[in-house]
Amino acid sequence: MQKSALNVRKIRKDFPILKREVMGGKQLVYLDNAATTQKPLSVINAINNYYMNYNSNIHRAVHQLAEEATAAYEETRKKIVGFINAGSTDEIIFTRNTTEAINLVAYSWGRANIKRGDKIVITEIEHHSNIVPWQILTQEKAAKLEYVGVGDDGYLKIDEFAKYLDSKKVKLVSLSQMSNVLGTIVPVNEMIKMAHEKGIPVLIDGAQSVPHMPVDVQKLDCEFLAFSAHKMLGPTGVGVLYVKRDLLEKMPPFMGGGDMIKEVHKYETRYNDLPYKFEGGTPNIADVIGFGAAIDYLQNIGMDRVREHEIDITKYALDKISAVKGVTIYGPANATDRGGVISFNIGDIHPHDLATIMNDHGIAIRSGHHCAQVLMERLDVSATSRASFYIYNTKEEVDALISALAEARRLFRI
Amino acid sequence: MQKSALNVRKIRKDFPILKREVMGGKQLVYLDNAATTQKPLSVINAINNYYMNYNSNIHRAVHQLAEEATAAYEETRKKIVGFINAGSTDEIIFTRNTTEAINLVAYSWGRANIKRGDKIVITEIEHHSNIVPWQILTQEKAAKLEYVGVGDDGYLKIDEFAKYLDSKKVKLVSLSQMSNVLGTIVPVNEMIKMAHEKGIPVLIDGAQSVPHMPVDVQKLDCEFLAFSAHKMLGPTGVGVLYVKRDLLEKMPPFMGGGDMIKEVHKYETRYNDLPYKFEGGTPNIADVIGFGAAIDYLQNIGMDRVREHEIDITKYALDKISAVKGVTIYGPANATDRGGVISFNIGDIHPHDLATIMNDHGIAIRSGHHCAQVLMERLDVSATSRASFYIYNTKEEVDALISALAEARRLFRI
Amino acid sequence: MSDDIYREIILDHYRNPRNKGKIAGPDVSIHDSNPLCGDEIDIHMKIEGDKIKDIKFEGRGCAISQASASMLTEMVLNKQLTSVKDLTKDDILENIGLTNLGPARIKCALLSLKVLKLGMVKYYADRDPASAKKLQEDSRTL
Amino acid sequence: MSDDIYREIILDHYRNPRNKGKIAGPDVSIHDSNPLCGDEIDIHMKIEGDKIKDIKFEGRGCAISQASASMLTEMVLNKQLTSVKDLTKDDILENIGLTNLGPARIKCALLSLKVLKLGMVKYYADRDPASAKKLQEDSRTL
Ligand SMILES: Cc1ncc(COP(=O)(O)O)c(C=O)c1O
Ligand SMILES: Cc1ncc(COP(=O)(O)O)c(C=O)c1O
Repeated sequence: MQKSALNVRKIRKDFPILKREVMGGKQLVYLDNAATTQKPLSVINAINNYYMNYNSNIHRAVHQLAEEATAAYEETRKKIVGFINAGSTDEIIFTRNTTEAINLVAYSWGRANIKRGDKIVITEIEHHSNIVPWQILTQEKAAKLEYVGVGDDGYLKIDEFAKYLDSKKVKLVSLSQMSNVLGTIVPVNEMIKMAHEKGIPVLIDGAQSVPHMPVDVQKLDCEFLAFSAHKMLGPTGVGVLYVKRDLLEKMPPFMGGGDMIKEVHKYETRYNDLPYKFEGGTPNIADVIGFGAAIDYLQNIGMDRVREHEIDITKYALDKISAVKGVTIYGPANATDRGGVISFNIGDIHPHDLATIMNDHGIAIRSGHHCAQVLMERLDVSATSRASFYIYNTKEEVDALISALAEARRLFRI
Repeated sequence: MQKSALNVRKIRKDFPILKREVMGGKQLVYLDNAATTQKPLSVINAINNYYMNYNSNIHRAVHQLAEEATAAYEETRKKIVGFINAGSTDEIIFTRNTTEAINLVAYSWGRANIKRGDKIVITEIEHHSNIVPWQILTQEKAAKLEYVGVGDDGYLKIDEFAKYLDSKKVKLVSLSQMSNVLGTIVPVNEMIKMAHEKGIPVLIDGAQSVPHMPVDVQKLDCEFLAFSAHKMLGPTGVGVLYVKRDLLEKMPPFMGGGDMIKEVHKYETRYNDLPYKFEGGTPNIADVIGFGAAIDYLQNIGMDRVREHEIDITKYALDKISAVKGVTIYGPANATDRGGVISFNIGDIHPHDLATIMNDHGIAIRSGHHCAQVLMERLDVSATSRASFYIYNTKEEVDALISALAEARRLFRI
Repeated sequence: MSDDIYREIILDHYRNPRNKGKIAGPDVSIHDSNPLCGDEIDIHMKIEGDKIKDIKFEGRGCAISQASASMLTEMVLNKQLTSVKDLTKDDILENIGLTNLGPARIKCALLSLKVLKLGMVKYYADRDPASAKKLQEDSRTL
Repeated sequence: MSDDIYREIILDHYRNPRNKGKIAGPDVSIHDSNPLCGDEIDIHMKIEGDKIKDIKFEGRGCAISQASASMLTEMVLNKQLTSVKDLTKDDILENIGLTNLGPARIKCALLSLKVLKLGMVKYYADRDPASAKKLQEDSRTL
């Protein structure tokens, strides 16, 4: 069956903010989706409805509001199981964001399993959230961090990865599935297989991949997957950590407190069943429920079609931007090998200056190091400009970006 | 100037959920406020407005949405400075909840400062969130946890506290300012002075106190204060940790990732200025902004008046409940020594059964161990029923509770 | 609704539990608690030739959890493990006559079944690992 | 708005920065960066009898931060520290002629002043702790 392209016009109607005017009357063109996406009305309404009608703390009370809130909260967990094809709800832990999810692994699994002299392998394209927790852990344990390099073409050096894996000292591989700067889609399938051949567990940073393409944890067979709701139509304040159950069962708790315990005595505590053992304190109930509506929205569209739309618009944008005089584009040339993220520079215009000029035209792009300073050093730039797309972006918006780039060149006299 | 009592009728109009009917037509009587409070429209609208009009990631972009979102997010930090009279915004860290705030101290300050043989002093009335993090820390460090006892009258044994402080080994005192079970208001002012005389820093668990009475960190002079937005009209998913700046400056980071760094290189990182060093990853932007509206709402009423209203309704409820045959009430007899929290039991009716019967009448109370199992062991009960009040509760609602209690006695034939 | 729950028989089992106590030299002893409410149940069993020759429980908690435990012990005493192994949620709820509980209170009603299943997991661990595994899975759904 | 920002003089200082480079044997060297955007500035100074005898900067970043640093070095060269100490945010923004920047871009314009203040903190640390403290406070507000 032939799937039809996204009805972007119709989708845009679901996102109230897209009607917004900025800078005194300019139509908003939102191209900062890799940082955070906008939210459809169904998500905003789910949060609203919770507070208007059944706000309550969960899990521990028998009154009706608590039962309704608990059911809705747990319903999102079930939706996530379906969305990423996890084995069971026991494997889904709610965190604040991707960053907390990775830190949870570093604190809980990491401190129990990483010893002096061990190695953790990451890559040069990682976001700070997939670097700093491992720096802290390896410093504490006198272990070592290794970086797989990235080629000038934007692809990881898989041979370098293979070489690192030869060391018996490697105890963890932690990889972004999609670069938030280069857009590069990393061949994690293959890399996970390579790591597993050596018995090494793999964490996938899915902050950029899970929102933009189908991701199936059982097919991938990764041990850990982390991602953020706010980058996939959901509210701020919710992240997910998936962990394979056999690993999770052996992990010590992270945050101690209410809800993660079964019995507390003065000097000893029995921890709760999975996944609650890892969710200490009152959770972000409203936003987890809101996230459920975001998953429904994406499921309704279908992640294959999300991906197709992004390939289409990215191809168009790559063509147009690369035709601008003085432009350097970073990352793979082929749109099918990358997500909807395009980083670039023009002449000696600094990205912040470019973003300010874009903003004059109502265009929201991001500029800076994108929390990827190791990659910036590798590219030998201090910053890039970045346009990133989602289901509601149109080719007309790309055209608006292109005209504004001409205006920037005029202002900077290049 | 004589302050007028709260206009509860008017306040109730601001809380849409209070019009809700439950259990097939029963008017909701919400008496589970110590677990989480309801939210006024202004809070719900602030969240809504953010997503409808200026949702964006913060701190790192120059486009207009990002500037608006950043300003609104940081505005809440300023409001909190005013609300608890902190020294500066550098001292205010946003977390998910009280639990995460206390864990942050245990992981960051605790691991750097607690050594083998050291002692941490807490009390028998603590919530699991102020027990389990210290159990984990003291177990890891081979340090010791000491519990200040609570008398049968519901007051802490201050002489026991003084005795513990005599040991040079005590490195931290961590105290709830108000018990979520007994309601006891703890004389933290005096206890902080006692600890400071020995040079010992003090953490105050303000989860129950900050929402219900004026709290001034400079007057208290505590080193740490933790509390949760959702217990004070704010959204779920936001907590606050206040730390005195001189301590905070020396604390190592907790969560590594985006936003908490200044410069990341492959093998070393310079951390960000305060307070950002402690806020890794995309924050819960929408809910922090929503929390700002909650603080405005409370400031508008005035915390003195909140407290007065609660003394008034608690006194009324204590009188009425203690007149029910077979009732045991836990905690101080004097309403001015306690918050608006009343825990009790009736005959051999188990609290869960009682809560189920209350629910039949539309009355939401909590039952169980209230995340305070150490206190339950001390009281020699497995659970209690708990009614807890806030600004929108009325004496008529207390009366409804009392009639339902009669019905419970009938059902259980006592 | 509460009128349907707190019937005479439930209150009777709550106030006069059957088979409450310990067993000298049990073949299996097992403890679990409901994290949601703190209800606790211990089950002790004597097993002979795959038959539950004796069963006793200890516990504290609400009328539903304690009455349900009491009724469960009556239900399985002198039964073959093979017949007890497959007891379902619905079997229990029907046995105690509470089929319209909300999700939180259902946990109370099923706690003793969960503990019983975990006890059989322990018993079967070496004897019949496949059954142990299945029972472990079962117990997760309660 | 961008027309007002990216005037000839800003672009000139951006492309032809004054006082850019190192100093042999500086009395103070100091580095800081803007966490929001990664802009970096190093300032090196020779100080004689409370006077800035030489000042050079290194850095990378946007036109605003680099032009502002260039203009700042011109502004303070050969000045007494006492007169430089109290430079405010507004002094800088007026000096570079950018008084209507948004909050994020203001940070760019003020980064070099922040670094200069931190340099003076270092210089005053032993000589005049009270001034050092005040400058430290000042730098926090930039
Ligand atoms: C005294 C006390 N401390 C800590 C907490 C934990 O708060 P949270 O669940 O918001 O982390 C609570 C709330 O239940 C409490 O009452
Ligand atoms: C690849 C990648 N990893 C991790 C993160 C961190 O996500 P969050 O800020 O939601 O924790 C991001 C988002 O910026 C990202 O793009």
